[in-house]
Amino acid sequence: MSEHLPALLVVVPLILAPVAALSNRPRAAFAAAFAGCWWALYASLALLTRVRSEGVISYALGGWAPPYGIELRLDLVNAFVAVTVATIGAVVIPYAWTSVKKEITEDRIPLFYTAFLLMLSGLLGITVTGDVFNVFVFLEISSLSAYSMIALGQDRRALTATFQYLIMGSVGATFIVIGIGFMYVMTGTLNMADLAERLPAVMDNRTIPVAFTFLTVGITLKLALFPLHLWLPNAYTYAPSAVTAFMASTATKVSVYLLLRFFFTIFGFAFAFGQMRLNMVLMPLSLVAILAMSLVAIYEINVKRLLAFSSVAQIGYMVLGISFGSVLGVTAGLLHIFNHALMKGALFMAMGCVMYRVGSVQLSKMAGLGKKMPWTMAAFVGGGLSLIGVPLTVGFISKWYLVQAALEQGNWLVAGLVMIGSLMALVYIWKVVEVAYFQEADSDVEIREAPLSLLIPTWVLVIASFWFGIDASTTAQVATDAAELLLRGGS
Amino acid sequence: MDDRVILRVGAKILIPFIMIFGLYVHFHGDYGPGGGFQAGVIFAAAFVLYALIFGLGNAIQVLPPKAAYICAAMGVVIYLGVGFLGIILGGQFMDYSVLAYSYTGQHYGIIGVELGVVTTVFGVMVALFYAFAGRRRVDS
Amino acid sequence: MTPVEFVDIVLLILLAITGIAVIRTRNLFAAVMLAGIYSLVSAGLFVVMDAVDVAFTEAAVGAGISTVLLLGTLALVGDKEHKPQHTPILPLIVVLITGGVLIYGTSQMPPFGAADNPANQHVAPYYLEDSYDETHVPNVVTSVLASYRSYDTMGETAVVFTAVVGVLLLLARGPLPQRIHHDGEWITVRPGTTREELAAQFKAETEGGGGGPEGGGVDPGGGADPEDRGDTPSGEGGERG
Amino acid sequence: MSGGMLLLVTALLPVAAAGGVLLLRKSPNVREASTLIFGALTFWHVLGLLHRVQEGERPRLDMLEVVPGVQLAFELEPLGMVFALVASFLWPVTSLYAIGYMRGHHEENQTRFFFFFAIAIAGALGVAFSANLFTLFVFYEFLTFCTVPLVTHHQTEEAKKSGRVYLGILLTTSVGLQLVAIIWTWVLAGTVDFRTGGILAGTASTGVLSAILVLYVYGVGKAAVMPFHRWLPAAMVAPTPVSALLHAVAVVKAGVFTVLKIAVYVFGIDLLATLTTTSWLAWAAGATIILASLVAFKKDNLKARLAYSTISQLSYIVLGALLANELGIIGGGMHIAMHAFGKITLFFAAGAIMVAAHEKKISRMHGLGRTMPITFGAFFVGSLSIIGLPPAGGAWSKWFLAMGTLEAEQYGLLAVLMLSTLLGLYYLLEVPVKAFFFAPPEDAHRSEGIHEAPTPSLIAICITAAATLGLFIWPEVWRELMTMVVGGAG
Repeated sequence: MSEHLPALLVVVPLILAPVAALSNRPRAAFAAAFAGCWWALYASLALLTRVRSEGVISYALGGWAPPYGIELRLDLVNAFVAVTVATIGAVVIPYAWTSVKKEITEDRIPLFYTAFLLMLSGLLGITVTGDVFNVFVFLEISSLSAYSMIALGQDRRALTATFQYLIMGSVGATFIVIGIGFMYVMTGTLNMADLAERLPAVMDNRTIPVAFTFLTVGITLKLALFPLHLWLPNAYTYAPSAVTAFMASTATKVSVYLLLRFFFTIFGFAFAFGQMRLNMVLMPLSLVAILAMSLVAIYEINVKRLLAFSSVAQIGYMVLGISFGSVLGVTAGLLHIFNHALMKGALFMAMGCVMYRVGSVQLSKMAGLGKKMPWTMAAFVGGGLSLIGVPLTVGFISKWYLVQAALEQGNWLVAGLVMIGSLMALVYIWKVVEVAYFQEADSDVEIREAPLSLLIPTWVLVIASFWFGIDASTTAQVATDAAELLLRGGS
Repeated sequence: MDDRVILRVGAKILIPFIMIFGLYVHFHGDYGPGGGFQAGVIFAAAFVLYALIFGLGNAIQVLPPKAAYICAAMGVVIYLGVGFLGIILGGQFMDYSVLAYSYTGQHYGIIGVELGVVTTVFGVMVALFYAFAGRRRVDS
Repeated sequence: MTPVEFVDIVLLILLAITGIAVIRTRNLFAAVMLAGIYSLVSAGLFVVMDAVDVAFTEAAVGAGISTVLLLGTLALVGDKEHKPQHTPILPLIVVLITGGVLIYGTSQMPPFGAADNPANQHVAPYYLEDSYDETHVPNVVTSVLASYRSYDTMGETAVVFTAVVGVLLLLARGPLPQRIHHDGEWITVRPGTTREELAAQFKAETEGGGGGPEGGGVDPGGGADPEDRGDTPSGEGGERG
Repeated sequence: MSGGMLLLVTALLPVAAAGGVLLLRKSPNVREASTLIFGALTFWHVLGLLHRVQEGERPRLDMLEVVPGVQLAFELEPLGMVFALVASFLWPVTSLYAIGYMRGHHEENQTRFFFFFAIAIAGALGVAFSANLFTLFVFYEFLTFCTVPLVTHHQTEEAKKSGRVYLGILLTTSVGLQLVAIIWTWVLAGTVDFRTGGILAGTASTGVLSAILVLYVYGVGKAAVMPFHRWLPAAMVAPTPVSALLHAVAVVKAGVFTVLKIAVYVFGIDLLATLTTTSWLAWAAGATIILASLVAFKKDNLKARLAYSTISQLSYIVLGALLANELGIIGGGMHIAMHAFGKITLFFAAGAIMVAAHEKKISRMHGLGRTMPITFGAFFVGSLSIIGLPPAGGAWSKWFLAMGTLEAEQYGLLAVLMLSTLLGLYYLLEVPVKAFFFAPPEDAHRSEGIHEAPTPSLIAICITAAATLGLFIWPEVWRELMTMVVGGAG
C-alpha cells in the first residue's frame, strides 16, 4: 500500500470527485471532500517523511519504466510543496462547510465540493509528477475547477473576474504547452529527468531558449508575478471565502514550484541564470511587485482586495528569493511558499468569518469589530503580524532567510527594499486594526462572533503560523536541503 | 413541424448509422484512428442531432439530463477503477499487466479505460448541450 | 514544390483567411461557422501531417460539437457582437511578438518528419518497435494513449469532467443566483428579480422562520428541466456583472 | 533551582501576573493585590539571580532552535542584571502608584491596562536576559507591540495618531535598520551570540562594520537618538504610570541597554574604538543631548518636558557606549539605573499633580508646592539626580561619563555634558522652584480640596525618591556589576 502513495495521493481525491458529484447531496459530497483532503494530508506527510529518510521516490505508472511511461517523482522539493497544499486543503475543508452553506445556494453545493476535490487533485498532480506534459494536464484540471469555483462568488463581479482569469490562465497554459512542445521536438522526451539529461546537447539551438521564454511567461502568468498579476486581485476578491482561502494559499504556490522545477531541475541553473540571465528579469519585477503592490494594498478599502494585492507582493518575495540563484535565496523562496500559505490562509479565513456575519469585507463595515468579533479579529492580527514579519512568526523566518540571501551577495539595497516592503505591510494591516479596534461600531447592527466551525480552522492556521515561526528548524532544514538539491541540478 | 419531414426522415435514417459508426470508432481504435474520445463525441452527436430535430423535450425523455450527468461522472470512476484494479491485483497504479496473463491484460486494461473515456465524453457532451440549449435566452 | 507542400500551403492560406475573417466579423453566427471551418481545415492539415487520430478528434470536437455548443450559446446571447470598448493595439502587439518569437523558435527546428529528428530518435522508436510485442495493439497511438501514458489520458478525462462540472455549476437551474447578506440574514436572489419581488421574498423568508430558500430536489443536470424555464428573467437583471 | 530555570521562572512571573489580572478582573482589589504580590516575587527572584551573578555565575537557558544555528536562549550577565534589577524593582512600585493613579483619575479599561503592563515587564525582562541578538530582537519587538495598547489606552483620535507614530517609528527603525544589521552580523560572523570581546572583529572591512554600527545605533529606535525620537513624546498620551515605568524605564532602557550590549558584546570595545563612525555617532548622541534639552526648555506641558529630558538623558547612555572605553561603558550602565530612579520619581510627581490638581502645564503650577509639599519635594530630589548633582545617584554616572570623555580625549563631548547639565538645571528645577516660591496665578480657581496625591501613589513616590538619594550613598552594586561587564575584577 505505502509504495503506491505517490499515485494514491493524487488519485484518491480525484476518484472522490465524481463520487461527490454522483452523491448529489451536500452532506455526502462534503464527506467525500473531507475524506479526500485529509487523505491527501496523510499521504503527503507520509511521503515527505519517506523522502527525508530514503531520498527520491520514483513511481512508474502502469509499470512502464520512464521515459516510456509516466513517472511520478518525489524529492524534497515537491514533497514539501505537496504537504503545503494538503495542509491548507485539510484546514479549509471543515471551514468550507459552514461558509459555503451561506454563500452558495444549496443546489450547487455538491458540485462545488466536486470542483474543490478536482482542484486539490489537480494541484497535487502537478506537484508530484515527473513528466512535463502531465504537468499541463493537471494544470488544466486545477485551473478549470478554480474558474468555476470563483464564479460562484456572491457578487456579480465574480463572473467578470472569472472571465479575466479564464483568459489570462488559458494564455498561460497555452504558453506552457508551447514550451513543452518545443522541448519535445528537440529532445524526443517528456520525462523531466530525461529532459534534464538531454537538453544540454541542444541548448545552442534557438528553439530551446524560445521554449524557455514561453515557459517563463506562461508560469509567471500563472503565479501572478507583476505585471502579469492582473487577474488575481479580482479573482481573490469576489470568490467565495473558502475558495479564496484555499486558492490564495495553494494555486500560486504550486506555480512557484513549477518555476523552480523548470528552471533548476530541467533547464539547470547554468542555463537559466547563466545563459538566459533570468535573474535580470525576475529580480526587478519581484521588487516592483513588492513595493508597488504593497502601495496599492495600502489604499485599498476592500479588505479581501487589500489582501489580494498583498498576495501579489508576497509572491514577489518568493520570486525574489529564487532570483538570487543561491541556496539561501531558494531556501527563502521555498520557505515563503509554506509560510505565506499559512498566514494568508489565516487572514482570508478571518475575512470569511467577517463575511459570514457582516456580509461584506469593506473596511467601512468593519468598524468596532474588535469588540464584536474578538476572536476573528485577533486571528486577523495574528496573521497580520506574520505578514509584517514580526519575530516568532513564520513571516519573520522567511524574511530572515531572504535578507540573509541578499546580504550574502552584498546586495544591501535589496535587503533594504525587502524591509520597506514589510513596513508597508505594517501600514495596511494597521489600517484594518485601527478601524476594527479604535472606531466605534454602528450601534444598531447586532453582530455576533463567528461560529466555532469557522473560528477553529482559522485559528489552527494562526497557531501554525506562530508554531512554525517559533520552531522553524524542521521547515528550514527541509527547505535548505531542498534548495541544495535544486541547485545541484539533479532531482 | 410538418415542413421538416425531410429532416425528420433523414435524421431517423442517419442516427442509427451514426451510432454504429461511433461503436466502430470505439472498438476499432486498437487498429486504426479512433478510440473512446472520438467515439464519445460521435455518440453525443447522435443525441444532439436528435434533440435538434425532434426537440429538446423528446430528447430529454430518451436521455434525461441526469443520466448524461451520471455518465460523465461514471466514466471517470470507471477509468480510475481500472487504475485501482492494478494496485489491488498487486501491480502499479494503471498497471494492466496484472489484470490477466501477458498482453491479454493490456487488452483488458485498454478496453476498460476506453470505456471510461467514451462514457465520460459522451455524458459531458450531452450534458453540455443540454445546459446550453436548455437555457432561456436572457435579453436585456 | 511537391504535391504535399502544395496542399500544405493551400490549407495554411485557407487557415489564415478563416482566422482573419473570424476576427473581423461582428456577426457572431458567421464567426461560429467560420470557427467550425477553421477546425475542419486544421483537421485537414493534421491529415497531411499523418496525424490522423488528431485530425479525427479535431473534426469531431472542433468542427462538430463545439460548433453546436457555440450555436446553443448564440441562441442565448444573440448573434451581434458589441463594439469592443478597448483598442486592439495592445493585444495586437502581444500577438505579433508571440508570433515573431514562435517563428524565431521554429526557424532552427529540425525539418518536419525527418527520421533523424531528436523527436524520432528517443522514445518514439521504442513505441514503434516494442509496443506491439508488449501490448498487441496494432495502433501505436492507442497503445501510447491508453497504456504507456494512460495516466495522462486519465487526466484528460478528468479535464473533460471538470469542464462539465464547471458549466453545470454556472448554468444548471438557470442564471446563477446570488446569495446576499441582508440585515444579518443570507438570502438568495435570482437574477432578474425586481425590487418588489425581492422585498416580498425577504419578508416571506424572515417571517417564515428561515429554512432553505432552495426547496426540494437537487438536480445539477436540470438545466433542461422544462419547469425551470418558468423562472423568468426580466427587467433589470441580466447576466452582465 | 538551576540558574537557567530561575531565569525562565523570573521572566514568566509577570506573565503569570497578567493571567492573574485577567482571571481576577471582577474584583479590582484582589486584582491589584495579585499584581503587587507577583511584582514582589519577581523582584525577589531577580535578587536571587543578582547573588549568583555577583558570584561569577552566568545562568543560561537554551529554549529552542528557531532556525538552524539561531537559538532562542537566555543568558544573564552583569549588564542584563543591571537592567533586570531596575525593571523588576520599579514594577511593583509603579503598580502601587498606578493603583492610586488609575482610580483617582477614573480611568476605564483598567484590567486591560494592568494586563498589558505586566506583559510589558515580561518583555523587558526578556530583553535583559537575552543570550543573543535574535532573542533580544524578539523581545524588543514584543515590547513594542504589547505597549501599543497602553499608548492608545484612551482610544481617542489623539491616542490613535500617537499609536501610529509610536508603532511607525519603532518598527521602521527596528525592522528597517536593526534587523538588517542583525542579519548582516549573522552573515558575517556566523553567530548572533553575545560574547565577551565581540563577534564582529575581523569579519569584514572597517567600512562595512562602520555601516553596521550606524544601522544598529539608529536601528534601536527605542534609544531615541534624533531624528528617531518622535515616538517618545507621542507615547506621552498614555496614562502616567505607563509613561513612568515604560517610557522612562522599561521601553527606553531596553533601547539603550541594547546599544550598550551591542557595543560591548557584538563589536567589543576594542573594535569600536577603531571604527570611524563611532565618534561621529557619539557626536550625533551629543547633538541629541543638547537639542532635546533645548526642546525640553520650551515645553510648558510637564510630561512633554520630561519626555524630552528623557530623550536627552538616553543619549548620555548611547554616548557612554560610543566613547568606546571602560569608563564610558561603566558610566552608561550606571546611568541606566540612576536615570531610571530619578526620572520615574519625576513622572510619579507629574502624575500626582495631574490627579490631585488636574494641572498639566508648568506655568499653572505656581504655588502648588505649598499644598503638595511631598510631591514637589520628591520632584526636587528627582531633578537633582537627573541633573547629576549630589546627593542624588545621578552624580555618579555623570562622573564616570565625564571621566570617559576625558579618557577618550573628546573634550567637545565633555563640554556637551556640562552644557546639558546647565540646561537641565534650569528646565527641571524651574518646576519645584515655581511651585514652592511663586504665587498661584490669579485665575486659578483652586478648590480647597486639593491636597496630596492618593496614598498608594504617595508611598510609591516616597520610595523612589528615597531610592534616588540612597543610590548616592550606595552606588557600589551598580559599579561592581558594570566593572564586571568591562572585564574588571569588580
